[in-house]
Amino acid sequence: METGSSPVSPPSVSPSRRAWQRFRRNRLGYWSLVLFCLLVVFSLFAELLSNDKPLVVSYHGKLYFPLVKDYSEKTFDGDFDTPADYLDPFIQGKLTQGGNWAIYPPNPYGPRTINYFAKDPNPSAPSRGNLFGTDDRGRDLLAQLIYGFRLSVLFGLALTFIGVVMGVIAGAIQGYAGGKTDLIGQRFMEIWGSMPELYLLIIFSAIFAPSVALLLVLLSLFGWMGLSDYVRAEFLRNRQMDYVRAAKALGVSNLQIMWRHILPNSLTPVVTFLPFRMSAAILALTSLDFLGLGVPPGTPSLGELLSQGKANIDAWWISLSTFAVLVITLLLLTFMGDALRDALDPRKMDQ
Amino acid sequence: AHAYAQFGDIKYPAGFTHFGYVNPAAPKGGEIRMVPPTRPTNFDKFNPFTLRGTAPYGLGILLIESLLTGNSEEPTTAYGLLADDVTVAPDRLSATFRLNEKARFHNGAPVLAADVLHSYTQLTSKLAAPQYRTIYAEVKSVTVVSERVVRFDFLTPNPELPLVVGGMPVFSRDWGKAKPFDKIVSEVPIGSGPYKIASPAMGRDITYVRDPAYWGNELPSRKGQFNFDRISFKIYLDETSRFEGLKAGEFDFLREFISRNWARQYTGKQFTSGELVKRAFENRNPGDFQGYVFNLRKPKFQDARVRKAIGLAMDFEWMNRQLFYGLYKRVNGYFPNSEFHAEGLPRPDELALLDPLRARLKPEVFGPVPVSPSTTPPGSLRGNLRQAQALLREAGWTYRDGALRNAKGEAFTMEFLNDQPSLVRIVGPFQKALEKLGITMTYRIVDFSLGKQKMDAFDFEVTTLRLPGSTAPGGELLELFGSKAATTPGSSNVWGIADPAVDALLQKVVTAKTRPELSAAMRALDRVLTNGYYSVPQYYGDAFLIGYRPRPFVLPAVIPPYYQPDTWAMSTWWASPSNK
Amino acid sequence: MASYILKRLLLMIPTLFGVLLLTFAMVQFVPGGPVEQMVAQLQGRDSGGERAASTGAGYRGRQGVDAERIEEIKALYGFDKPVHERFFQMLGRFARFDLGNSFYQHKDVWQLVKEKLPVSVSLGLWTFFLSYLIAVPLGVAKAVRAGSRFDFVTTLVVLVGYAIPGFVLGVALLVVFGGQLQWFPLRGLTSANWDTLGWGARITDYLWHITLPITAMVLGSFAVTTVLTKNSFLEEIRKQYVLTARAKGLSERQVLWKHVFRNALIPIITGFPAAFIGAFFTGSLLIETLFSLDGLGLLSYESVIRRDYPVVLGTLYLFTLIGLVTKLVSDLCYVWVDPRVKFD
Amino acid sequence: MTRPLLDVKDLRVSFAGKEVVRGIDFSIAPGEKLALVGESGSGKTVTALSLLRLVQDAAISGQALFEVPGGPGDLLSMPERALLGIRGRDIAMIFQEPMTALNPLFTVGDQIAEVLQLKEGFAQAASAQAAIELLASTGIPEPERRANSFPHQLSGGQRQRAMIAMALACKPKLLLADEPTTALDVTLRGQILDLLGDLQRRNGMAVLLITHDLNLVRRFADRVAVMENGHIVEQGTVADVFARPRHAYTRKLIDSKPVRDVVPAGVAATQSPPVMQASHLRVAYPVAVPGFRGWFKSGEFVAVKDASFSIPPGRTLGIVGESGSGKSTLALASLGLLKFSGQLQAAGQSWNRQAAGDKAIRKVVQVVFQDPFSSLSPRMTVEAIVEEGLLVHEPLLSLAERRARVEQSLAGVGMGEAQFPGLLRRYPHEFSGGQRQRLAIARVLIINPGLLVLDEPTSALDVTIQKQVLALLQRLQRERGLSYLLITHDIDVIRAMAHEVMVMKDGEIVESGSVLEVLDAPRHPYTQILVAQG
Ligand SMILES: Nc1ncnc2c1ncn2[C@@H]1O[C@H](COP(=O)(O)OP(=O)(O)OP(=O)(O)O)[C@@H](O)[C@H]1O
Ligand SMILES: Nc1ncnc2c1ncn2[C@@H]1O[C@H](COP(=O)(O)OP(=O)(O)OP(=O)(O)O)[C@@H](O)[C@H]1O
Ligand SMILES: [Mg+2]
Ligand SMILES: [Mg+2]
Repeated sequence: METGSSPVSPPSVSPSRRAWQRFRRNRLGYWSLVLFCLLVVFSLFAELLSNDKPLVVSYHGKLYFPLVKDYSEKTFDGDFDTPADYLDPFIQGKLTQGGNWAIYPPNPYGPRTINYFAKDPNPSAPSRGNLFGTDDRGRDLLAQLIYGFRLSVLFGLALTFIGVVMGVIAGAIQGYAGGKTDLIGQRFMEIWGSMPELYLLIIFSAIFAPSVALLLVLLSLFGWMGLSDYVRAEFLRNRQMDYVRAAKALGVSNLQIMWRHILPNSLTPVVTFLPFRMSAAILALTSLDFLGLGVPPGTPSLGELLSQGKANIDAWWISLSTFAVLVITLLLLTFMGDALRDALDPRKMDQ
Repeated sequence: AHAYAQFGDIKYPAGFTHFGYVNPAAPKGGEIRMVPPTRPTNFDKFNPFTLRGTAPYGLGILLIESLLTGNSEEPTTAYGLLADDVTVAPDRLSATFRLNEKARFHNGAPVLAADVLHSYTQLTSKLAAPQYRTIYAEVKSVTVVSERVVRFDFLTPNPELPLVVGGMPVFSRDWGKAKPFDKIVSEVPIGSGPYKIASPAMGRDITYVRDPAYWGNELPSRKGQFNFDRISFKIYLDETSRFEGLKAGEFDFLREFISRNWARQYTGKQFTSGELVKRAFENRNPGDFQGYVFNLRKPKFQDARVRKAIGLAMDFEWMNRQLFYGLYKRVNGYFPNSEFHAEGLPRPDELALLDPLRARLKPEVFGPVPVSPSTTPPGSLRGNLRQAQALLREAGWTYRDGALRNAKGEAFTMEFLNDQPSLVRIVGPFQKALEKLGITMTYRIVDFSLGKQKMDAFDFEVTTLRLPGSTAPGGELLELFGSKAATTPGSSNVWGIADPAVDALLQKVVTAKTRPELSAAMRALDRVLTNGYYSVPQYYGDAFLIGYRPRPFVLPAVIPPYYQPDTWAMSTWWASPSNK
Repeated sequence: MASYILKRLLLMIPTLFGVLLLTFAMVQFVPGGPVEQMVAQLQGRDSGGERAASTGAGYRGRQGVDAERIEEIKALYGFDKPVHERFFQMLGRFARFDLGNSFYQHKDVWQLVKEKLPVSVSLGLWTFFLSYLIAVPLGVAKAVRAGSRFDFVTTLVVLVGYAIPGFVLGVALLVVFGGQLQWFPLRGLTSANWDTLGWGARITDYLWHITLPITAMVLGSFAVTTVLTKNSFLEEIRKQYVLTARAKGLSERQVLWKHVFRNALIPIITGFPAAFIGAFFTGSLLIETLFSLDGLGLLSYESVIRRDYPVVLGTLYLFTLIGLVTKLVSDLCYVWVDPRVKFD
Repeated sequence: MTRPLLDVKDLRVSFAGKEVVRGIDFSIAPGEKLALVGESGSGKTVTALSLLRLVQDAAISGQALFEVPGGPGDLLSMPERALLGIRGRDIAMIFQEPMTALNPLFTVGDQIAEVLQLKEGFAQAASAQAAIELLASTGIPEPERRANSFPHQLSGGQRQRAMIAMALACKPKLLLADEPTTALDVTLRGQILDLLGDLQRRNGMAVLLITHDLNLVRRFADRVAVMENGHIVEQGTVADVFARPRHAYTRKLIDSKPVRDVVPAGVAATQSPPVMQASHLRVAYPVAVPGFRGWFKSGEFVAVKDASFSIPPGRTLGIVGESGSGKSTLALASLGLLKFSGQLQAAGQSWNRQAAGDKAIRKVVQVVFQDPFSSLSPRMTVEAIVEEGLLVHEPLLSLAERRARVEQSLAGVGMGEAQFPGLLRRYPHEFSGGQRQRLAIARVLIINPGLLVLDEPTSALDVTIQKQVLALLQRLQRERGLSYLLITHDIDVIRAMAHEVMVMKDGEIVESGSVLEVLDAPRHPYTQILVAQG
């Protein structure tokens, strides 16, 4: 079984490669990642899938691409200079007259499109026209889900990323330094954490018009604290380990010790909380809506659909489909988290 | 006299036995369980007259009485209750009330002039809620003439004042003994009304029990009313659970405010089996005005053509069909569903008021009053928008570079300010139609307090306003439309209407001596306001949507014209003895 | 140790001061104070809504509120005094543990908190116990069987529970079990006739009332603890000392619950006192509203929204104080659980 | 002949398809003492662990018949439940690395008492008392206090003895002792062997002794099996094997003895300033005072009292001493990793806050810890661990240069890609005890320090590797003038390496001087015993 002459220098990417291999070995996690990425990519191209503007229009022999460029209604012999509404029966009539044609995306509704010409009052149940039904203001639910998923997930990713980075940094510094730093840092967090968030939001909403970016900033101000407590605890414990001493004796700088030695061994809470932070961020996006502090009204988001679901409990299609999207997102994230944990654990044998 | 009417029109003559819309022979007994129509919270005091704290619902109706009482047929007439005689001085500067000898407080003491004076002094003291001082601002003094006679002197000869003081709550001097008024908290008011409180513990739900020894059982203005032995109010903090409570049989009577719920939720087993009844009760209550209101202080809204064009973009018919299940009516004018609503060409009595102002008025005012645009075929939103586009062009706004712009190149945007997220679904289609005109409308939801602050400073562009309809409009209109209020921060004249013609008509309204006079002035006012296009009128509901449990109850045969459904139910319904 | 505790206790004073100062200062910038609230209430102005329906008004009263009245209201709330004076007055009161009186209710803050406790304690403690009692063993079982079908299915279940927002679940429960089937009551903590019941009946009545709200709350609370437990166990389970414990002949269960448990759950164990104390003061605005429970969630939300500053600041002071003490306790627990940890 | 207590047939263990134990057979009779010796990494530990089915992530095959009431049962295939009964009671194990093998959150007393409660049904108090007695029998001073200590508060040797006490608690029929005495000095080693011998005689306990200390094998074992690369290459009675070793590896093993090949203690050294100088060094650990008083003050345990020494460049100072006498403490303090009082200068600077973070001093003074496993970051690969020093001290190296240095350094301690395919990408837990120790040495040698503090650097190495490592150290000293502070229990190593020697006992330096002075004419009674037994 001698492996005598193996290459002297194995490729240098190997540790991360090995981690990636361990990640891939967790089938569930791997496929979750693939699926999640697919979903995100799809939602990034949501305009092609679900939009009230046709992809291509041929009108009187000329080709138009409404998705890329706004054409005035007058282009199609309408009345107004403003961009045409391609779902308006009036315009649709023009577009189907004679040799004219238009190719619509698979789901011909955009995020804000009100199905103005629907037959049933809103919210209306799934039907041929609206596969998932409409919400209580007459927007197509499928379009809402697609765009809501996009906004919520991107927002969630951003918020989670900021929260994790800040939480880890704060927790790591306090836990590693201990002593005075910890004592003062903790007191600071106590003061910071007891700040009435709601008032802060109200003050901000008085000064600025609400926007997703503003909300991101505001929620980031507080979102890191829970995690940082856990990270701090891990660091407090791990900084006493012999390998930290060994690294210190080697002359490794404190930053490097925290980054290379302690952090990889303190990631359990981070990995655990990742998916939950994501979904919490998704919900937070609209938990403030009822105060007028959430996203600008009309922005499609999963949280908003949930609150619609509550208000329209008989319109089961709203809560059910939103809920399904949430569960799937959460499941994918959790399985990815599992795989990530496996990947980070070298003791997990690579079979 | 046995009654007083602001405009002298008294329906029931002296010696009448009962009001026409009650059943004088209604049997007493049974129970009705309701939910308070006000904001549902705990109550933490029994004194409804102070600023701080929350008193339980129903005290004012069931426990405490006033000198006179109105009825559900005549909005500006009041009949004797605690007083059996009311005399207004010919100069209208005072009103004298003689108290009924039988009137007794719950502690058995007779109701005396001193109690009336006491009530007045307490209510207008600094310890009571400040609104009472506003209400009684025109009362100069109250004098005890004799043991049972009390006189109110007024500062102005306002014919409304006897009604105002006649409606003043009267409570016993013994209530709370000598405590400062705002320290009377947990003592149940000693009133003279038909009900007492079942158990005087603070909390959430409250139950009133009928006082069998009530002094006024045979009083004409009370006959056949307040028939239930027990009336209770239950508090649900959430609307869903409240509705489920109705279905689960926890209470008997629920008024629905939201059309969608009415259409979608009031269905199912209980409603088909007749265990519950869903009924829209008609009434003649004046409709509420509700509309988008422009801030005229902003230059872009100063052109009436622009305002009219924006109004053309609202598709009420669509909203009513798609969102309201056809339950609402379009608001036309400012006083819908009432005698104050102007229609067609001005009538002579209106013309008489308008003519002197002709110089200051647009000629259209003398034509037919504009009706809100409609999209019912042959009308269409597209057609309306075409008109709007033309109007805007006339006013100098054209579509360029992706927006509607004026000569200076400024884009037309408007921000809709509101504190209710629920309006999003209503604003949506409006927004969309405006977009077609090139106008960007943004929706800014703010916290209630922030919204209030902005409104007080008139720092907004467009908002929604609701003016509850009134059967007896008066001074409050000055605050709404008067030019003085337009510049007073915090006033109700949020739109900033400052028009001398309006001011002149308002003056006619507040000084009207007879009801026809009032009505003419109001219609003329409506005409002028409507022609000003100060707002985009929305919608109102003209029926009370009620879900109730029919089994134990009998409804009186006649439904009065003006009423509030819950008060009407608890005062005139009765429990059928055979069917308990 | 004592000196550390003493240090921490002394540090609570500046911390509390900081907390109060920050909030108090912020309150000064919040638009719309209680005066505006009250004035709005007096004006009865309404910004409209979908609730279109006629509501005929009384004779009068919709007229403006004049400046004099506003001054009176200001004086009533003490807003006629300068800011710093109000702040130091407040600190003085807090030093004596006088938490102040509500602006809107005829109660002092102590009384308000006391009144809301039964609801909060009911919701909090039951949720706390149920979620820990189920989540921790489940997490351990999942760790032992990591990657198995059991692991997968339980993850699914737990996450579904987590993903249903409590209020949506609450509404569903309310409609199905409260309205339709009428198995459970719709509101409150106890029946109206609770006082007249015997002890056994009281307990049944209480449990009957809290079943729905607690179900709505607890279902979402498993996920985090379960996954945290599982992951921490997986982290520890491969360490050397676990081998030693096995070599000693301990059964798998003993190995897990005695040796691994303590190591793995240091975050959970140390967080326990704080979570436990926290359970007494749990507020859940949406659940409380839905089931018409009168708890701290509603109180704090309402006080913030209605700008009931004495309640806001009073409860803040009280809860911060409690929070600081439990934080200290949990830090001490940490040292106690893990002797290697030093804070200095 | 009686039936063997344990009969192992064709035992094979493989990790991820790589076989590390390749079909071995041996048997142990009741009361017999079998020594398993062999090269570091030859599979001894894995063999022992697999008997109790405690190897993680490994595939085990073969048979291990163990005599239980009712006939022999196969340890490798019996149900888990049955095995539970055997573990701890019938077969006990002493783990090679006592630091990581003890649960850090329980006091050692509790951990010992636990077995007693579990297997013997002792009550709480009784088991606690018994635990203290067991600790005492292993020669731990102040056993009551130690029983209440957590593992991290004990010295290496004390932990090892705690492990032993735990294993012996239930008087097992078979003891698997994996390097049970590596951290113990000669006197204690004798005491432990006596203890084992005593149990063997009285209870008929059989012992599988894994060690690389041939002296120990000679003195203690009946039979010996020699392992190399996963095979048992030779088996027989001790006398036989030692007298007539047949296999080449066995011969090499027996012949290996550390050779002294160092610069003689000449005059040149004293001229240049010492690389480390300590005077009146005192190190104390805070310990909890029991009871209520503990709230207000914490007690002190003085581990090093008034130590003074100096190390000139290119010289080796050896420290020998009783287990728990403060050697490791002294080492940590001299690296500025513990608080101390007194004077201590390293590379011309005294340790203080600033110096602790000073890379320049760190480059000069380096350390190899006594417990290599816990001193290696579990989530770093060998490459990351070994190259870390370079990243810190020579950040300008290119990737390839760094890789070359890493490989060179590992080769120096006898670890190369040839024996360990994918060596650089492995993690610490994938090595044997001796291999880890070599990793720890390679990691510090790579930065070319001036002074190396070595805390039992060869305790887990078999003689052949030990020889290689010592030769490397000697060569470095000759060529680069390295100084060593060498802590060891092995007098042979001291003889081979040290110029000066210090003897420690109970935190005090009881004797010091040149190697020849101290070892050939010991004055202190403790030193005399040490030298006599060594
Ligand atoms: N978890 C593991 N994964 C992969 N290889 C391993 C693992 N554990 C041990 N090995 C390899 O198995 C071989 C045998 O290891 P073992 O621990 O039995 O050696 P040993 O004889 O006890 O050596 P030492 O005397 O150094 O302790 C070694 O080469 C080691 O690298
Ligand atoms: N963290 C600590 N807290 C309290 N006492 C400690 C601590 N660490 C070590 N000790 C004690 O200090 C003494 C010296 O320990 P040290 O580790 O220096 O011994 P040593 O000489 O290296 O022994 P060995 O040869 O067994 O490794 C021992 O008695 C030990 O119990
Ligand atoms: Mg080994
Ligand atoms: Mg040591």
